[in-house]
Amino acid sequence: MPEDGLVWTGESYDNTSALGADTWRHVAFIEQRAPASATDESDAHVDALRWLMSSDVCKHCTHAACLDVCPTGSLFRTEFGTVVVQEDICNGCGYCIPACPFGVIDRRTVPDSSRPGIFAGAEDGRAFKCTLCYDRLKGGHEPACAKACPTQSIQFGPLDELRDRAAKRLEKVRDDGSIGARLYGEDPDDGVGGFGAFFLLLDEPEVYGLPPDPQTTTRDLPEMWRTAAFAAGALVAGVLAIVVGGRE
Amino acid sequence: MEMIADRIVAARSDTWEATDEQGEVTRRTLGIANLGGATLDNEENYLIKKLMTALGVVQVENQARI
Amino acid sequence: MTPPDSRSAHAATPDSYYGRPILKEPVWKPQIPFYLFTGGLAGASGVLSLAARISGDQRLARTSLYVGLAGELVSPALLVTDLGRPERFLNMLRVFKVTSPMSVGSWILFASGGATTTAAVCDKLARLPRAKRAAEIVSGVSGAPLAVYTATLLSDTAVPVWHEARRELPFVFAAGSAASAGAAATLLLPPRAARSSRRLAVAGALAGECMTFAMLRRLDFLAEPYQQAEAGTYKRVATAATLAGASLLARRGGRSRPSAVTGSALILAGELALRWSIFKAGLQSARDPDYTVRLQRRRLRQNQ
Amino acid sequence: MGSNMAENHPVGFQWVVEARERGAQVIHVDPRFTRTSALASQWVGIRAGSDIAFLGGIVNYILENERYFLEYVVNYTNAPILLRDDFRDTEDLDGLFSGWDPETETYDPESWQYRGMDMHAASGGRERGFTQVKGHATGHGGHGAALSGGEPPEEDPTLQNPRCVFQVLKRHFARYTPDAVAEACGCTVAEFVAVAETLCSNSGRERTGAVCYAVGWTQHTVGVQYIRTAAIMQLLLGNIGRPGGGILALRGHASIQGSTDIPTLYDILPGYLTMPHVGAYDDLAHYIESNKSGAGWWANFGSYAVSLLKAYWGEHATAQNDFCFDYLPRIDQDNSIYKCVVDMFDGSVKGFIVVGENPAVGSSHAKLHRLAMAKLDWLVVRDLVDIETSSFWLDGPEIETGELKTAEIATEVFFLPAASHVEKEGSFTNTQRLLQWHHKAVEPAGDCRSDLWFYYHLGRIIREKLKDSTEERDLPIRRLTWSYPVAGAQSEPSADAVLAEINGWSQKNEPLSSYKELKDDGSTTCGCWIYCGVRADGVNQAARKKPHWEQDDYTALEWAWAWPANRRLLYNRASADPDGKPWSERKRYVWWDEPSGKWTGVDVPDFDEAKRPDYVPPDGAEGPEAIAGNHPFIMQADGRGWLYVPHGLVDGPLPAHYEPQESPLRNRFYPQRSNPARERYDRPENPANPPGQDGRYPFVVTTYRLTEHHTAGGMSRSVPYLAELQPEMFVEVHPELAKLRGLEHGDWATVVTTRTAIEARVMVTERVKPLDHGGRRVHQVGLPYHWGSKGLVTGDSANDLSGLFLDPNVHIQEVKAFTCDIRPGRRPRGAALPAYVERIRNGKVES
Repeated sequence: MPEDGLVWTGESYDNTSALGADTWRHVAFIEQRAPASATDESDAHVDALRWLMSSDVCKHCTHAACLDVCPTGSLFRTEFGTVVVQEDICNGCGYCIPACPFGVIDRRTVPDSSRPGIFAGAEDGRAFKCTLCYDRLKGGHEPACAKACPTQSIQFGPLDELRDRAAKRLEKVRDDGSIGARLYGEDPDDGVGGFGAFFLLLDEPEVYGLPPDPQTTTRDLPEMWRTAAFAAGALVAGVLAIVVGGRE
Repeated sequence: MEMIADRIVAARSDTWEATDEQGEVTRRTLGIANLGGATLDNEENYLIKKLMTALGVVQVENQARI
Repeated sequence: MTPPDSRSAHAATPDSYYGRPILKEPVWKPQIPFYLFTGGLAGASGVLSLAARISGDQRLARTSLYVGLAGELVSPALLVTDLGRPERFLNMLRVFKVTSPMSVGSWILFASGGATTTAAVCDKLARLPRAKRAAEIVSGVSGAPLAVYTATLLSDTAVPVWHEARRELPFVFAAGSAASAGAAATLLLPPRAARSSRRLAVAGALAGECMTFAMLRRLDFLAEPYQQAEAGTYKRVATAATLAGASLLARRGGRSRPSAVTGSALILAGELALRWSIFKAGLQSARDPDYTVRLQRRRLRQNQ
Repeated sequence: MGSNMAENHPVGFQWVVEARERGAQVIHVDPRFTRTSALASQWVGIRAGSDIAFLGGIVNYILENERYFLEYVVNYTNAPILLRDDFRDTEDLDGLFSGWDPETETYDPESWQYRGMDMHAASGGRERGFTQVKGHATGHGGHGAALSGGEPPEEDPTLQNPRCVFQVLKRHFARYTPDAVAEACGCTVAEFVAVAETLCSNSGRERTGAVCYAVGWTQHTVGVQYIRTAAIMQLLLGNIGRPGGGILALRGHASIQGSTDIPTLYDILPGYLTMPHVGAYDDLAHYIESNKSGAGWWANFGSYAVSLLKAYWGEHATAQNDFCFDYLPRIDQDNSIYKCVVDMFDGSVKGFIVVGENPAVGSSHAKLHRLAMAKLDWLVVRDLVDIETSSFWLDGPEIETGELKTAEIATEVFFLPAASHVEKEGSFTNTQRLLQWHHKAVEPAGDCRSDLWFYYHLGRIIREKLKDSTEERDLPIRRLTWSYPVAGAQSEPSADAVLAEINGWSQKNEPLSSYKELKDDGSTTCGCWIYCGVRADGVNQAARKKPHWEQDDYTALEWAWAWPANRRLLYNRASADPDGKPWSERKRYVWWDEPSGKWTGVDVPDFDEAKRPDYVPPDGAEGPEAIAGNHPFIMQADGRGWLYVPHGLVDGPLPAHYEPQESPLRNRFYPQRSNPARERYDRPENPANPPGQDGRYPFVVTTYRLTEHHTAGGMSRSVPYLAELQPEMFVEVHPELAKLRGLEHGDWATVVTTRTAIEARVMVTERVKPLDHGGRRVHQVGLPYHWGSKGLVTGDSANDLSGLFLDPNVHIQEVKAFTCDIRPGRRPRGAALPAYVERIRNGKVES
């Protein structure tokens, strides 16, 4: 994947800023004062700083809006339960982009650059996002991010197992004083049916740039189709009423 | 490589110190220096030190100093 | 990527990540708001044409058929050029997915476009009357969905001001497209022959305004993007033009051709501006993480 | 402390995280809040350059509150040993030790010795910059002094004698009270006490604590004494030679450890053997006699030295010709790189070969390096990409300012592309002394070649050119053993063959398996005695890759190979009590097994396998036999851990807090401000910011690395994936300082010292905090140092700001604490830059 801009953001250590078509892994860095409740009373320093760090990937939602709305079937669910774009089919309609409640998927626009050694070109036009290393999974490996992470902050495995591990971890983190800790996306009953990749956060999701209550937009689609049918009916009825009914 | 070897031989010959002012043996050249090694393999460092010592080059240093 | 605008690395505000959007802004180009208009115009014209045929108003039926044809021909061109990979536009018809309004819409447009074109060709060549009749029926039947599905397409996204407008938006589009179809026919017909279409235009315009008003009212704080920045400008233009056009048509459209033409043009312009307003409001609301967060926080509170 | 392990040693830091998960307390003491602090149980922010005060405070806390591990201290350290009566401490002499000669600005360590011992320093030059010759050698692994019988003459096991080390230590550190620490370091008393208490309560029989440090400790004018203070703390707490204990130096490159073991350093030969000095030795026997120790493993110095000479000169090295000892060049001055660069600037160095290093960005006072290189006849640079060092003549900062003109630089520059570690095979030695072999994954692209290739063929060609020479000076090169098998289209020499030479051969041409087999009669060869055994049985032990989960013990002895003798933990005899029993079940590691009459455990015992714990050396014993069964520190002549260093350091037997060369504060502890023995180059090219608070350079600045870049950036600024993660040079300032100086987050600022000024984007962040020192508020500025003029992302180099002020023991520069000013806006361009720096130096620019 090419670099997507040599821009200093000033956002602490984060120069990738957000997931996108050219950034499939992003690490949020948040510098803040530790909440008073998070520091033990016997703790020597009262105005303790803390850094929140969370790596971010595509959530691979159980009910994935991007996949639902894709008109070409280019987005599909793999045998591993992940959601992947088939780039040979994608025609760049762009519908998946606003459908994603996390702002993950995007159309690739590689910036032109005269500098050598950097991939550069015109707009690619297709949609790209994190595949959870579909190629590696097919080869029997874990995703590159989980493999590379030295502190096992990124783990890969069967969801149930990970949920168990996460619950234990959460308990420990809370016992250690981070009462704001919570799991994000582990609940199969949430608005997207649970994430394929979920997170342990120490503060509200929006602090990390994540939506607090993401929902699969297509969950409301039956209702929307019904409304549309009513509206279409009303249109027909209205026209008929005026044109046919209004005959003199 | 030939050019570099020529320059080493010449610089060594120009700056050779067989003895110091008191007549004590020095057997060295201070006209050549070699820097680097911490990013190299042990085997490479071994050849550097061996070759430079045989050439009488004592100014052999690396990043451990930094 | 935007340059740093916060005052320190510490400036991760309590409710956003350095003010960065949570959602990605849609990448759709200006073709899309234009299509929202042309698709609606084409669809409603198909309905109008069929209705006129039923009522025996052959002149109106024929005019609307050709208005519809124009819309049906322009729309795919707009859509194809909007694609990131236009050469792959046929992939739209690779599958039919009811979960994807765009897929459903593509098929509707395909059916409607085909029918309208067939009907228009038969009409022009004055041949195959049965086929023409069948095509007109298909065109009329598919017209309403064509006019309305684009609202569902917008609503079926995570964009707050679109998704939350899902109950009203189809009606806004339905009424608006009726107004457009009526206005377009009125524009082309002499006042005498345009009585039905004129009434449709006025009624559609008024209904559209009412629905838009109701929509904004229910959207609460999410109405802000519709009223701010570019979307706000388009919105004001839309309301002014639509109401002025409707008023002109209602008062003098039956008597004066210039008034009819002006009034119709104003309504068409107003409807186009409304589509732009809705489109821009979506982009604006996606850009600001606050709308996403406030909406979802409210939902969480309500669900507790 | 002195390390940002999470960011600079992330792979090793996983084990710290793992330990924390299992209940370990992780403390981070550092001027900056970093990712390490974020993951630590406790962070204490202190002023850069005040670590000795902090550690000294802990030592005092341990002593005052009697928190030391008494049995360990009495038996395993030199605490009971009595010192000479003429020794005077800093307490007595206002911050100086006895033996100070203001004339030469050096110490005579005579009075620092143990009572009744004659452990004088070896002969050698005493001129400025090359103080005690022995000091240099010992800086990299001290040889003991002449001592036989294993016991010093006088000791007091009750620790009550006022002249014993323990009492001296107590008096010396008494002034490092919590209040004094807080004032000097800028932390609170509570923060300090919490750290001290955590350390104390996690040490003893059942528990151990480890200290990790990196260049945050070494890059000071008192760097060695920083580590000494930690050593005292750890010895008092009984944390050396035990599992979970120790002082761990985190090295900055793949093989910094390796490049000191097999040194590319001027003052030692492979295996920390002393480089011979001019006029110091009459012959080989004298050299050996002067450098060996009576007791301990350094007693076998002769075997190591002769085996090395045999490895170098093979059949030509015979007992008759002193094994070619005369072929070794002699040193009589500081030839370390900074001195060398000063000489280069003066024009005495003609040629310079730089391999895998980028001094034009990475060395302190990089500007002086570039000016010096412009005076060379020729320069050879080998690196993966064209770097600032090879292009200083074209686009260096001095070209911009007009201080250098491309057309006037006569230096002939050769740039040779180098193969990376994946394009060649060989071994690296890591922080843990573990030699790990890496295999070649791909052939080097294009003209890239390994450095092994370069030096082998360079030597081959030089030998070819000199083969008919009749010059006496060419004998060493003509007679050098220099035949290594080559293979492939590029005639790549075999790294394995070189490793085999390093390992050494017996007389029967069989690979040696241990340094104990080395002989001083010329019958063995060995290129580096401490690496002897790495190819035991002819097998490359460094290439073993058996994962720990396939091994019985957590020490995983079958993964790679650690020197010496595959020991993972040095001095591990200390993990058992004097009787040879584990201090506790929980901390079992190596112990005496009475039935088998051997030391055993989960590691290779670092002790004579069969030496009983109650062994007492007979009178006149020498070498390892002179070390008692209850003295674990077998490399030391007295077998003990040194709380007090009677010999080997040039700036004092005990650590004392001295301010950095450039500091806005006076010394809180002594009238003596900075390390009196620090190494300076007082010349116009190397000006210093004035000390104290005169307003011109009021802020403390510290430099550091980022995870995303590799030191001077040659390996990372050219890689788009890394460059995009840290694209621009920035400077960290606290919101308060930003307000004071009118700095805006994201805008530009100019950081200026008396040497030059650089520009950087402003990062306003609380990760650097202002500190209160007894009412004085001191602001700190943080600067990463990775950028230069080449690569995908460019920027000014922080090392242009710093000067040459060095630790006298090891010649390491002080870049972790100096002073600066910071002003809003970009720096002036071209010739206006030196003029601007000059105006600020003269106090002519309003702040």
